[in-house]
Amino acid sequence: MIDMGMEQPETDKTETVNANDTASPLLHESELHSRKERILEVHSLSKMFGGVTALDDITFSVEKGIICGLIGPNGAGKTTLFNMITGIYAPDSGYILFKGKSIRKIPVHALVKAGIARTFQHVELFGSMTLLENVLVGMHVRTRSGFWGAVTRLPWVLREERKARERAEELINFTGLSDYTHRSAGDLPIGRQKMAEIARALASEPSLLLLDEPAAGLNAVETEALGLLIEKVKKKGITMMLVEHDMSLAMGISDKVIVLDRGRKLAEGTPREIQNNQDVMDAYLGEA
Amino acid sequence: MRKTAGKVQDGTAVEGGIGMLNHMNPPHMNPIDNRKHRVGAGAPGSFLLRYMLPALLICLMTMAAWADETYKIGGIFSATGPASFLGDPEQKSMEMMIEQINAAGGIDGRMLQAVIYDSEGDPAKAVSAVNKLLHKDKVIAIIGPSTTPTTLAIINFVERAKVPLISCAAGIAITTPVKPWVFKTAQSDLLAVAAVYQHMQARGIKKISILTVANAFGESGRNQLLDQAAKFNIEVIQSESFGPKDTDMTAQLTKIKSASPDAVVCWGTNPGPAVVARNVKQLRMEIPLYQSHGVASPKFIELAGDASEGIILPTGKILVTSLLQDNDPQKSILEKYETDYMEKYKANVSGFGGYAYDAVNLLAKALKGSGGDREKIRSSLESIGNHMGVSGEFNFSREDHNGLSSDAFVMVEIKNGTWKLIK
Amino acid sequence: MQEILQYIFSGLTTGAIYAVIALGLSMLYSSTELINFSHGEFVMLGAMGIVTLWVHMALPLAVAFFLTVACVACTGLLFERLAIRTAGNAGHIELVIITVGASIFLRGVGMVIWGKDPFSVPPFLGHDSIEIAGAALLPQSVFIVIAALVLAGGIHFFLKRTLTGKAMIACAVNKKAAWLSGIPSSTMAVTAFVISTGTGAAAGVFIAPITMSSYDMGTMLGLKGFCAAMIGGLGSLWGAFAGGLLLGLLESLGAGLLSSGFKDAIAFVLLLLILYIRPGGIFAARDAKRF
Amino acid sequence: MKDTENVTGYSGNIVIISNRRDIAANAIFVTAVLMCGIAVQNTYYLQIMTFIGINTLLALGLNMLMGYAGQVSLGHAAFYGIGAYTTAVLSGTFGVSPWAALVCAVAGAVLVAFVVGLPTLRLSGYYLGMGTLGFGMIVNIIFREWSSVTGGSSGFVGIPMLEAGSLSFMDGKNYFFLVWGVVFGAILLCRRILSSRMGRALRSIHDGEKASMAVGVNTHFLKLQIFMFSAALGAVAGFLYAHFVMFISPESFGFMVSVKMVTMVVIGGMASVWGALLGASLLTLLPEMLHGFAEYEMIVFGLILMLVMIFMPQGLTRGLLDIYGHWKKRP
Repeated sequence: MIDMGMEQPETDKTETVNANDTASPLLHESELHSRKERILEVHSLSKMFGGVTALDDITFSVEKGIICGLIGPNGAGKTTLFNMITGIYAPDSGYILFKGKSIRKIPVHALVKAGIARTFQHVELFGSMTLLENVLVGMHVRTRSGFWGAVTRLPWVLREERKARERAEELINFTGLSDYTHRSAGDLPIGRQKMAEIARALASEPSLLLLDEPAAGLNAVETEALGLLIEKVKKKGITMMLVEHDMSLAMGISDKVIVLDRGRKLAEGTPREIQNNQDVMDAYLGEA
Repeated sequence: MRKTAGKVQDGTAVEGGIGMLNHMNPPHMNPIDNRKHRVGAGAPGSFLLRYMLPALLICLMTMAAWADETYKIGGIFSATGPASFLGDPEQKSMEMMIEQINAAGGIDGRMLQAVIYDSEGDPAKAVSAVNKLLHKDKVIAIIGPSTTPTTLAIINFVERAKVPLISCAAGIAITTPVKPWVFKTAQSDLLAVAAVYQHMQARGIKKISILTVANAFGESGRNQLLDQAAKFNIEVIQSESFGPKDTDMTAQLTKIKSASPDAVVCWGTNPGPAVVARNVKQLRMEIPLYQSHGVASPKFIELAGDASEGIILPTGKILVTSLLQDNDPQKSILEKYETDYMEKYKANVSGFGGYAYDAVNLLAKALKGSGGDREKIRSSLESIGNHMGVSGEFNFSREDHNGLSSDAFVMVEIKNGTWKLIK
Repeated sequence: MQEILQYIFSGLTTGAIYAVIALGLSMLYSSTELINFSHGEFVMLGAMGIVTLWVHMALPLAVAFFLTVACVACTGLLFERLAIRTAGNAGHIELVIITVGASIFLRGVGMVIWGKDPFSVPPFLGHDSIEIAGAALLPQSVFIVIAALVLAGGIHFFLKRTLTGKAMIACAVNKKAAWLSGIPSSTMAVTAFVISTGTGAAAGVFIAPITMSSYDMGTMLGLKGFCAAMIGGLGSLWGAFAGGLLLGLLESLGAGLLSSGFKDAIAFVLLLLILYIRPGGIFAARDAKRF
Repeated sequence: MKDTENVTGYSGNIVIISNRRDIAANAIFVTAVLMCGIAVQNTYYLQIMTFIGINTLLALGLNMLMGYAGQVSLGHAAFYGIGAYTTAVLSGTFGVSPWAALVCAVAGAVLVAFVVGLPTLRLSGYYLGMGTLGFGMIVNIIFREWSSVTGGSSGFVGIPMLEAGSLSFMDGKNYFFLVWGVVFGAILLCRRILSSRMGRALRSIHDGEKASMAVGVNTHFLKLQIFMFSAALGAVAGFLYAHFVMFISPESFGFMVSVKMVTMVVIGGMASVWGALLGASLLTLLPEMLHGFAEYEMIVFGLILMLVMIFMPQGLTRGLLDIYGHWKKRP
């Protein structure tokens, strides 16, 4: 399987190519010195469901501070890949390193604590809770009061709670949802729900944020707002991976793009490279 | 003439039955309670009020039906539930006796009034019933409950309230040690087991296996069987049990069969023992099968059918009244009870109803001249002697609040679908 | 050795009954995702029906059998129409509580109609047991096991070979898709109820001769059937069947070889272990996530 | 809707007590209990209310597990029984002070909940129901068969009355206050948990377990914790029951009691602390109010249960609020 990986020499190439300053004006010194530092490395990852190969020998890495787009036709294995990076599925073979450490056998919640957060393709907010509470739950791994804390309400618990709320409100402001703070999350319009999910994910103070089709179901105005938000998040130094079907969004904000097709990695490179890649065009046109 | 009034039936529902839902509790609505609900609902209780008020009124009306001149006597029976075979005839017997006593002019010119609740064989329900009797109905004495656990559950409450209780349950723990206010009319399992063992001894049976139902009745029987075995030179080589709702006991009986005892004793109440009888026949076990007085009713023969042939069991004399010799001192009482009961309810009498029959009679005796004073009732109950009842001859004393001796039981065998007295 | 055989015989007899009860539950679950906690009461109605029609009214056995099953199935139909359907979009646990209420209701009705006393039903096929290698076997037991197999086979055939059956499975797999392809899911639900309660009634008829029937016999049987269905894996027909037999065998062998007082506990411990090892039951068909 | 904020609760930025509505509810509750305690002289009514209190405790615990963590338990009566039997054996047989026995009872129930919950809570849906049901059955069989310690089917006699210094709880009124004091404490406790970090995580499991896991909640551990908490409440209820009746037997803690507990929670309204109180009251009072129906009681009871669920599937709390809302809207 490692041999198979060698068939795709672009991997190494793109890393260097990527160093070219892309259209994004946001890459500055802070990114420059950490550019080489890989926050996520995926090696020869494979996964089968029943007899179907969902992912086949995927290898790539994501550098700290960038936005990495993940595109591909339906059924390409993008969400499966997300599920494996977040620890929901274990790989059949291959491995994933997060900040240089293997994530194998680490439970989902511990990975969140380590710094991987995600949003869902179909919104999975806690519908009966308010937006504020949703964000507070997102902060779960960064707070620590438990049963006894709840029961005794010692000063430190109250302090923690107060801080958490302040921080949650900040995040809600940051995502531009302050009008909805005390509304129950299930009542939010769909566009806002997508943003709310990002706010909740940010609450866990991730260093890697996985966004699964954040623009799905959004209108053009909302999509634009979303793009701005993602850039704002990037400014905070958070690395992001983005599954997206909206090509203008994906290409517009990604620093690097990985193309998956039927479980295999088709290409990897800057958005411009990808747009000119023959394999990718074939895959998309072929699909269409 | 005043008629008996106020027969109130409490919750229905059953054992395993999802009667559960009534399980641990009680009561009528009361106004203050109602208010608490409104808080609970978080909304003004217009709905509650609308529906609860009628209930409240009904409740008040029942309370108003209280008259000063009557003696109020409480009854708690397992009229429904797994022990309804006990509670049902007991309740009927009590109602019948109270009616008779009132028809004969009451006691010291005062009528009796029965207030009867159903315990469903559930200790928690019995507790709520006894509190209702003690504090709401303010009875001067209580008859029942039907089973040992329900009786044990309420003993503390009657002792505290100082109200005489005449239990219809068999458990020894009820009157041993003696509690001042607690009496019972049912023959103890102790006596039934002794009767069985005497019979076995006469037949030369040495090794037995026992098969008991997994409830209070079976457990008490098992303890007695194990405790008394040595005294009669009998060895219990196996002790098995079955669930009250089990459908098949062949597994236990196969195990017993392979140990080849001289006899099997099954201790339970319908329908389990009838299944055991059938399974014994099915497995072709050629050894005597003894059953307990828990199945001493014609229903057992009906259920077990052919398989009941040759089964031996202890029973109060009521089952074999017609077979008794004319000079038997109990015979006339038994006949009267039998005919009265048959006439009123068109059903066969059982020994169980007799417990309540005796209890009412004993209480009536003690009530005479007491003027309703509970302590007087208690002490005169304690001094009753040579009282001939359905279950035997009662001789209460300070040390004995059951007052029966082993001649309360006779052994019978089932022959040709009917009872045969074993001399 | 002959004891073991005897334990197996009695285990299989009881197990076959549990299997038929589990079958009804599992069948209903697979098309409506509902566990009917009043299923045991339908078993009771079946047993009581045969008592009335065959023992008391002396109808021919076959007539009594079909009449009983038909009447109980009608009750099931009414139950679905009046209670489950009316509840509409209630959640699963609410529906379960409705079935709990129904079980109390039906038990109450049973008590009013048939009284508190138990009844006995003579065996369908002779009283005398056959002896096989020293172990006694009642013809009734053979009858029960065969009848259970036939019933399971029949339902299997119905689901897999007939159009209605296939439609039912389609409904179970995806209600919306089935609706889009023109399958009336409400008709399917009511069919499932009718078959399920009818099966329950049949179980009641089979069991009546080997034990005593009373208005409160159903709860325990329903519970055992529920366990059996879970062991086999909810929604799996043969799983439920195997689960029933397994439960019967465990109880019988547990009572015979270990302790009769703890026989239920032994059975339950083993069942729990099975659940821990295979969380979806032995024949896990589809996951039973919803409650 | 201006009301939304209040209805969904927990919204203000003050942590201590969530909002005014809660304080008001608590105040009304306390006043009502006090007034009942002072005004009601009849031991019978006091006793009924005491039973309601005990059942409320049971429902509260199970409601935390079912309503908020979304985990159904069909064997919860086991913890009720463990609490009752532990205190009975320790104080009745070994003469330990009941208060020390209470600590042991709660610790015992929590320990059992931990051991049982560890594997069982990995199951879900009906399988979880089945797993807990099996556990409940096994515990009940142990109560019945371990007769040298528990007194077997005949029950356990000789549980002492509670005393605190010179204060005896023999008096029905004292016991009433004790039980309702505990209930109030439990309500406050549940409220505190629900408005805390733990409670939010708990409610998030109910809304979506997958998402809850994905935002970093250790769902299994949290379910286990709340299982242990509800076991502890069950044990306290068992303790109060045992010392009140002073007699216990296995059938008071059987499968049907577990089902009754579930029914109380669902009828009252899941995920609502006041729902637990309402459900417990209804299921305690209803059989009592129905005794006039004699042998038809079971039928009526079953019918009421079905009708409530059919027409108020959200439970009485929600259902009554809705009715009130409709009624208020009418001119």
